[in-house]
Amino acid sequence: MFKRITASLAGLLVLGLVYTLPAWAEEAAKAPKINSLDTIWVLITAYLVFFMQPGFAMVEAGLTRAKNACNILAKNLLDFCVASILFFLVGYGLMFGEGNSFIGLSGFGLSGLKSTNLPIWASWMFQAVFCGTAATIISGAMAERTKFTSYLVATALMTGIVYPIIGHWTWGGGWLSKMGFFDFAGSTIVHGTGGWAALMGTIFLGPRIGRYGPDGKSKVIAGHNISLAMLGVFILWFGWFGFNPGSQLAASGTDNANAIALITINTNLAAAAGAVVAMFTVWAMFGKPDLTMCMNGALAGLVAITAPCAVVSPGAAILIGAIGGLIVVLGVTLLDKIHVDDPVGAIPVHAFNGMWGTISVGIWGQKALGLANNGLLHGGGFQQLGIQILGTVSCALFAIVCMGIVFGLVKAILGLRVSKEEEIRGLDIEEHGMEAYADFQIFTTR
Amino acid sequence: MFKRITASLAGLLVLGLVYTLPAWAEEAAKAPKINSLDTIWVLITAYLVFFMQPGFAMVEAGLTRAKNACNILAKNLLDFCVASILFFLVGYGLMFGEGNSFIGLSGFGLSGLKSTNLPIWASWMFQAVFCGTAATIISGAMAERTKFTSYLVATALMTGIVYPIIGHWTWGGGWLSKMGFFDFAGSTIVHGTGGWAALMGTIFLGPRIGRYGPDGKSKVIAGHNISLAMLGVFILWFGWFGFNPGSQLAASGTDNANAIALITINTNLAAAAGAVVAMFTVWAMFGKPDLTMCMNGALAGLVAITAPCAVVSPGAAILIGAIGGLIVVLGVTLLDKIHVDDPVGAIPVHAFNGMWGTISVGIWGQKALGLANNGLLHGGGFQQLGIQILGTVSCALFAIVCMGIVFGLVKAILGLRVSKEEEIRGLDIEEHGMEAYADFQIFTTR
Amino acid sequence: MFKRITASLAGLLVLGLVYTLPAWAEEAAKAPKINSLDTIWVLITAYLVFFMQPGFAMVEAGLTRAKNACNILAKNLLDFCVASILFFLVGYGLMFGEGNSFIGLSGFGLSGLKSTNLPIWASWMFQAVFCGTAATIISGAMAERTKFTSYLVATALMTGIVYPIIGHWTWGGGWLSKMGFFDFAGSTIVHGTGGWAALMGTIFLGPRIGRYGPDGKSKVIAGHNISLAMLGVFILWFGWFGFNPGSQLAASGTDNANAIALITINTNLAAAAGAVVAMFTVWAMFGKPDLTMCMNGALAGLVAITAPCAVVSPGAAILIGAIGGLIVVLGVTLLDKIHVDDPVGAIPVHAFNGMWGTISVGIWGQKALGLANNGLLHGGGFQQLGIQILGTVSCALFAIVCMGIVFGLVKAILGLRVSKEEEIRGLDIEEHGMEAYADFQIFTTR
Amino acid sequence: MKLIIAYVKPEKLNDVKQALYEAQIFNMSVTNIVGSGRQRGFSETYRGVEEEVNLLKKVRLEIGVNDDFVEPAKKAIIKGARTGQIGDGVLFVLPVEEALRIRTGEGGPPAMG
Amino acid sequence: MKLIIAYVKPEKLNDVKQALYEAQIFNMSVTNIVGSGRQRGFSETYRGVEEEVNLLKKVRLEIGVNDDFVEPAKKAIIKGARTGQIGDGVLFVLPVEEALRIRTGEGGPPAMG
Amino acid sequence: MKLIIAYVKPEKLNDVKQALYEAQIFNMSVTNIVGSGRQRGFSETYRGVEEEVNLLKKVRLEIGVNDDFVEPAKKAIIKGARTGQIGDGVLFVLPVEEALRIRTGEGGPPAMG
Ligand SMILES: Nc1ncnc2c1ncn2[C@@H]1O[C@H](COP(=O)(O)OP(=O)(O)O)[C@@H](O)[C@H]1O
Ligand SMILES: Nc1ncnc2c1ncn2[C@@H]1O[C@H](COP(=O)(O)OP(=O)(O)O)[C@@H](O)[C@H]1O
Ligand SMILES: Nc1ncnc2c1ncn2[C@@H]1O[C@H](COP(=O)(O)OP(=O)(O)O)[C@@H](O)[C@H]1O
Repeated sequence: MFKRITASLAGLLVLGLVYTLPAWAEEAAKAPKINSLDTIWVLITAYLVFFMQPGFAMVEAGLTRAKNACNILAKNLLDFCVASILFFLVGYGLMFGEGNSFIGLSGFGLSGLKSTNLPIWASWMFQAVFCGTAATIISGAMAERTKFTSYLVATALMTGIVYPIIGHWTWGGGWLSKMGFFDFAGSTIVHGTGGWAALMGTIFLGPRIGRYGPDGKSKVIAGHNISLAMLGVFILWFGWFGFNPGSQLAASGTDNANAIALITINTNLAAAAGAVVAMFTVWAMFGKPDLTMCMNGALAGLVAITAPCAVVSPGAAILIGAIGGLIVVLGVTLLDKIHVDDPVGAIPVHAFNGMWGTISVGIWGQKALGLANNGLLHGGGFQQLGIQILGTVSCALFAIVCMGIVFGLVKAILGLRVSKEEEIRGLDIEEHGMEAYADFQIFTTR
Repeated sequence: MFKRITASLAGLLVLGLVYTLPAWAEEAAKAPKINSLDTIWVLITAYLVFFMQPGFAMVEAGLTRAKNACNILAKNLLDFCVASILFFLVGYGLMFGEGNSFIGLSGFGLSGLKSTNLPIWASWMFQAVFCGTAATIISGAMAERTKFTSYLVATALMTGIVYPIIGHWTWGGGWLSKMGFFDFAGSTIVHGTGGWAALMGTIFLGPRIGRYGPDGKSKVIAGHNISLAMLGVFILWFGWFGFNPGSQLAASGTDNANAIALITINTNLAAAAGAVVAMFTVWAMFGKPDLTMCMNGALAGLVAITAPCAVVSPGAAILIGAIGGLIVVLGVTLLDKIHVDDPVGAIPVHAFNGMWGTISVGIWGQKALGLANNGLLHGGGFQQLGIQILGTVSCALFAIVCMGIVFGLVKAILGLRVSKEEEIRGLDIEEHGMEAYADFQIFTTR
Repeated sequence: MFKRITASLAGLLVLGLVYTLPAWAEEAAKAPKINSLDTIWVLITAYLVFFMQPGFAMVEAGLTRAKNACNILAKNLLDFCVASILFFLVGYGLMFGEGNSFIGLSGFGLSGLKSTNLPIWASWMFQAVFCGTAATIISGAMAERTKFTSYLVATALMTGIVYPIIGHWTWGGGWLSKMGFFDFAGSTIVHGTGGWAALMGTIFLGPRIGRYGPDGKSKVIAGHNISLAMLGVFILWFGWFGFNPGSQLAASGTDNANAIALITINTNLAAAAGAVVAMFTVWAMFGKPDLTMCMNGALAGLVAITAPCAVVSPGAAILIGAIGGLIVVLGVTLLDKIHVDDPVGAIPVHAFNGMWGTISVGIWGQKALGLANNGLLHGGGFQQLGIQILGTVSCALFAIVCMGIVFGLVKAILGLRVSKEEEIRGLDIEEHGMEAYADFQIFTTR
Repeated sequence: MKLIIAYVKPEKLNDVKQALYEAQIFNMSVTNIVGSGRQRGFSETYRGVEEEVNLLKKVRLEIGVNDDFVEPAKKAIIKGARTGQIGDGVLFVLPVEEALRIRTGEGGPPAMG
Repeated sequence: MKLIIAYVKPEKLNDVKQALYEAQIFNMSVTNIVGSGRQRGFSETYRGVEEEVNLLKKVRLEIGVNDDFVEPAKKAIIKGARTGQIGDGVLFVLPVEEALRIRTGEGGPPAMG
Repeated sequence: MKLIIAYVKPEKLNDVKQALYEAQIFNMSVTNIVGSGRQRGFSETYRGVEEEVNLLKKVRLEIGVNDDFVEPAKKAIIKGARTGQIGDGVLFVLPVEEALRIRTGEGGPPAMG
């Protein structure tokens, strides 16, 4: 297995070298209207988005069992590493290179790409961490039962091909952007893609052993470290201040300054509203304020506001986030009913709320803030709303179909799921030959 | 319970919408002298201050028992969420709106507020995370025995009303600012308010079961996760680089650049000195370098330097932090003697050192650095010192009285403390129906 | 013990005051060409570098045993605090003060130092966190058996004297800089110094009890919290975006913008490549993808790219990182063979890869990117390569000799290692009188 | 009055509990243990060092029963715990001289109602 | 020589220890266990799924005593552990054929001094 | 058939295991416990409050052996566990009325092969 991969990797590195020397050459030469202020803004926010990786890692590890902690952590580390390298060699070109309105076909290894108000390297970095985010979403929903190698192969295909294509449609000047589809920071493009991919993966995998009794009744499989999960959620929230405001891709001038400030406040209020509403919803439905649902609520609010954050008022942001908090709780319960076993709630958070957020642009979006048409509640009628629905649905379908094929192939060739024995003993020992908490006495009765 | 709250919440959301559409309208229109560099500086530092939330959460969870971890984490998440929304709807207006020298009375939902060198949204965000900090301080001191709903109600009142009023006196152009009271980043306004509120809460609650033996001898109730607590302290220190330097509210131009650099070095040196002195103090007093005291020492240094950081020399910063480290160790011991049970040391860190830091302005403050008068050691005599004492004492008294009323009412109406059985079994199971460490074998003999 | 230290500390504080008042005076007066954009860039990146402290703390704590967690955390906190204060009073002067080409001899307490494009305070802060990093590297390699006081004394000497001297040679305008030695962000100066010091410390200490059987066969002493360690690695990676791009010490203008963007992408790609290659290497050598080795691989890539990040292409960065990932795995295995017990892999990561990264400048470095001469593969022949080897070797030797003396003296005077009983029971109880995980049932059979 | 001690695979605990309930045995105490027996362990490699782990995680049940419940209890445990694979564990029956319910102070058989 | 095994509520451990000390019994071993008895458990809801937890955290004491210490030991345990509420637990007395102090090798009663 | 219960210092577990293996005894169960005995504890100070910790971490071994293995087992445990310092622990031998291997259902001596 790893032999083959190692081989291809070697090739890849050489390519890396070949590709980028010219690329650099061009760059250093001319880069006219580069704006330093914009550059540091985009770089710093890119760092914040990178920091979302440990956020996801802690949430996913914390909400699953101790016997699988190393495995989920390894997936979160390696998928980002693989994504970084592939997105450099291939992905960025497919997403932003010259091409048709479906896909980009140049700029592999960044060769031949021009700088804008940002050095090409800065643009790449910002996009790369977004790609990494999309990849990482999947691991949570597929946690505790997925083969390590199969997971890596699937994420490689997703980050190298599927995500860049979807991205090209809107951010790469593809057909959706031509239609006026608006997804500011990627409710659909990043979170939707990741979320729908997660759904397919979970379906192909089936639920964890013991998650549903013979009678079909769901059983609790509690997370092993809620403190870590809480930390992860806060880290994600923090990182989102890079994710959304950074997507303005500029900071200089009054308009940009106003924009990033508005985006910041909207992001924060939506997250807060999401958590609060999720808390009251779960409290009303199940009698107690389940902390993990509050966490999901905050994330739901963040995902929902990702698309509209630049074109809605703070009041609308509160509403969008609040509805997101409601959606996530209902979503978790729904998936549970239909026996889709998503240990961390990745699908309700990223897929459902990604869609909701994208649609909400068509409801509260404002022309005065730069949207093509006013949203429904601002008298713009159904036009923008229609475009938003069309856009988010087509992206979702594309992700579902492509990732269905990917997971289908991987399942057929490598197998997706570990053996019953491995799953019972835990993936850490079987797949990595180690334990996450060697000094602690752990219950392995679940 | 939650029914009523849900109802009011619904209302609140609608309001949110009403308020802010006009607010935005105005904004987008004119925003003359907005400075982009200042804006990204304030936004980025605001993000760092937000990140102090997980810092507090990890410190408070780590220094309390495993059986109450979910509860303290939930409090840290939700109080920030509630604070964000209330501070948007009400608090900011009370603090910075037009009004008298005691309270602001306009600008609710930010409507009608003008931008300065910063977009109004950016100013709000920076102030909002400060408000969240003040709120979160309380939870630590009241940990392991406070009812979840009662806690939320109390923080709502504090962040919605009490904190904004105190803030208005100095930062909102109120009577203290007119007197020349100087509290650069909020030793008194933020940390003092939080700390004194924590004191009142703790007194109204009484100590945890088993904290003091029948003979009155104190017993150890050790924190369950010192690694998390340590992480939290580092996160707080990191966040403080937003808290203090960000409070300059500008970065452009030589003077601002010099100021934020001086503030940064002072903040770092005070924290370092605080930790070192606390270590030697506890070492001398109790024979071993207790790590949790070193942590408190670093935080003490940070709180102490928060008021004077812009107007003292680095050497003075070292002294101020060092004395802070001494104060915190003595403070912890003192509170223990009088049976005020503060599991994490929030009161010595935030209340005592908030006061000390504010007073130290009158000792080492320098006119040349922008203070109204020189401090005592710089030949300015007792004038500034007197103002500082007056200011910090009045704020403390106001906080004590108001929060005394708040906690008194909450206690009378909802009850502040969980039942003996709940406290013994742990708040996680009783209040949230879950455990933080499901896979780990936990001692519940304490 | 602490009595003496307290005394000296008191003195130090007073000095602090004396020193810096004049220092400040000068400053506030004139600071002509200070650039605000550069200043906030350097300050923000300095904050990120500071944040590497918890990164190291979590990695080191996570990869060692629960019974020593408080101790390693305390070392990570206090060494930074001590380093901050000493680097302010003494270190910065030795490193950047006027002097000869071997050592600086003025500017103690920053008195008399001039501002550049940055306020002197900002320059100090950025250098101080680098110094702290060098200090913290040691604690990991010496973990689980080193006396707390002895460790503090050793780091004090290192950060106060040894590191500043090595730093002066290159960054302080000393003899290596005159020779054209290039170490952009400190593969040799920071990581090498820390790594070689760690090697000496580990040799003077000897391996942990039970690490090698009577037959000389190595035994597993697994880390107690892989989740924390993983978090730490992500934090370090995040902090490295301050470490490398920040070392440009400027951001304004097209060239600086291009540079920091290129540095960012190189840093990210090298880390990713390091992790991937380390994974495949350990997988091939030992049959399973050991997560702790992947972590070391990412760090290895980061350390390796630290010297060349500004003068190589992204393709080269991938190769440099990849080779780093290979080196670290082989390094860990080698040290294990020769019974140098480095619990966290600090020596392979920082010493070996620090050297590798510095040398790689002479291989892939490009004149067009600002290097004195082209590297080997760019037709520059062996000149730069030779200088790089000379530079990194001399720094290594100096560090080895000095720290050899330091550890020798400390061992002779204070003793370096705790007693057999303390080591078996754990340093937390013996040295700090506390446990890190009071509520958890811990195995102490190892 | 007897005390039955059984060591079973952790993942079989629920089945054993179920089987015991069906046999009208509701009182038991469960402990986390590690044990070695016929079943050989597995090998971990950590940072390049290989090690044979031969103490495996098991669960220990302790059930105090009146003499007439001994047989049903044994049957139930075997029913719940047996997989037929190595590592299923063993059970011991020990004599108990006296049993006492702390709350009531009542002793002897009824104690185990 | 007897071995007394007692299961008590975790929060009562200190009282039991105290009572035993007063009865001049200083040697004991304590284990964390989970147990089910008359006391019904509590229900957790996690992410919308409800579950009845019927194995409650208890503490298990093991005390090896000479025959003349059995009664005082029992009394002490009851004194320390009884709350009168369901869940107080039970105790068993088992016969011990031989006892040995590892350090000295001395056996029989004195072993438990 | 006997059940040997031994409490030893955690760090001696490996030596005891080794000694038992040499005595051809491969089956055992190990539990984490805390215990008090002759050995006095240590004092922790946490945030200025001092406390005497008198329950020390120990390891509990449970070994079911046929009568002819009792002596070798005792010897092995003492060999592995004795340091001569206070805290070495004690061992008890209890009678076992019946033993059963769950996988095979076979009982009596062979069960413990
Ligand atoms: N003689 C014994 N004394 C104490 N515990 C034992 C004994 N034999 C087995 N055990 C416990 O039972 C567990 C399973 O035993 P094992 O021999 O692996 O099962 P099997 O008999 O099905 O092969 C062991 O891990 C150990 O905990
Ligand atoms: N027959 C038994 N065998 C083993 N353990 C028992 C038995 N009966 C009770 N226990 C232990 O005692 C604990 C308390 O028992 P319970 O019946 O709830 O107390 P009470 O008798 O006061 O109602 C149980 O959780 C279990 O750990
Ligand atoms: N009578 C007893 N009953 C139960 N456990 C005991 C008894 N005596 C000793 N132990 C266990 O043995 C451990 C060591 O006992 P201790 O008296 O300290 O050793 P030593 O006899 O060598 O002084 C204790 O911590 C306790 O766990």
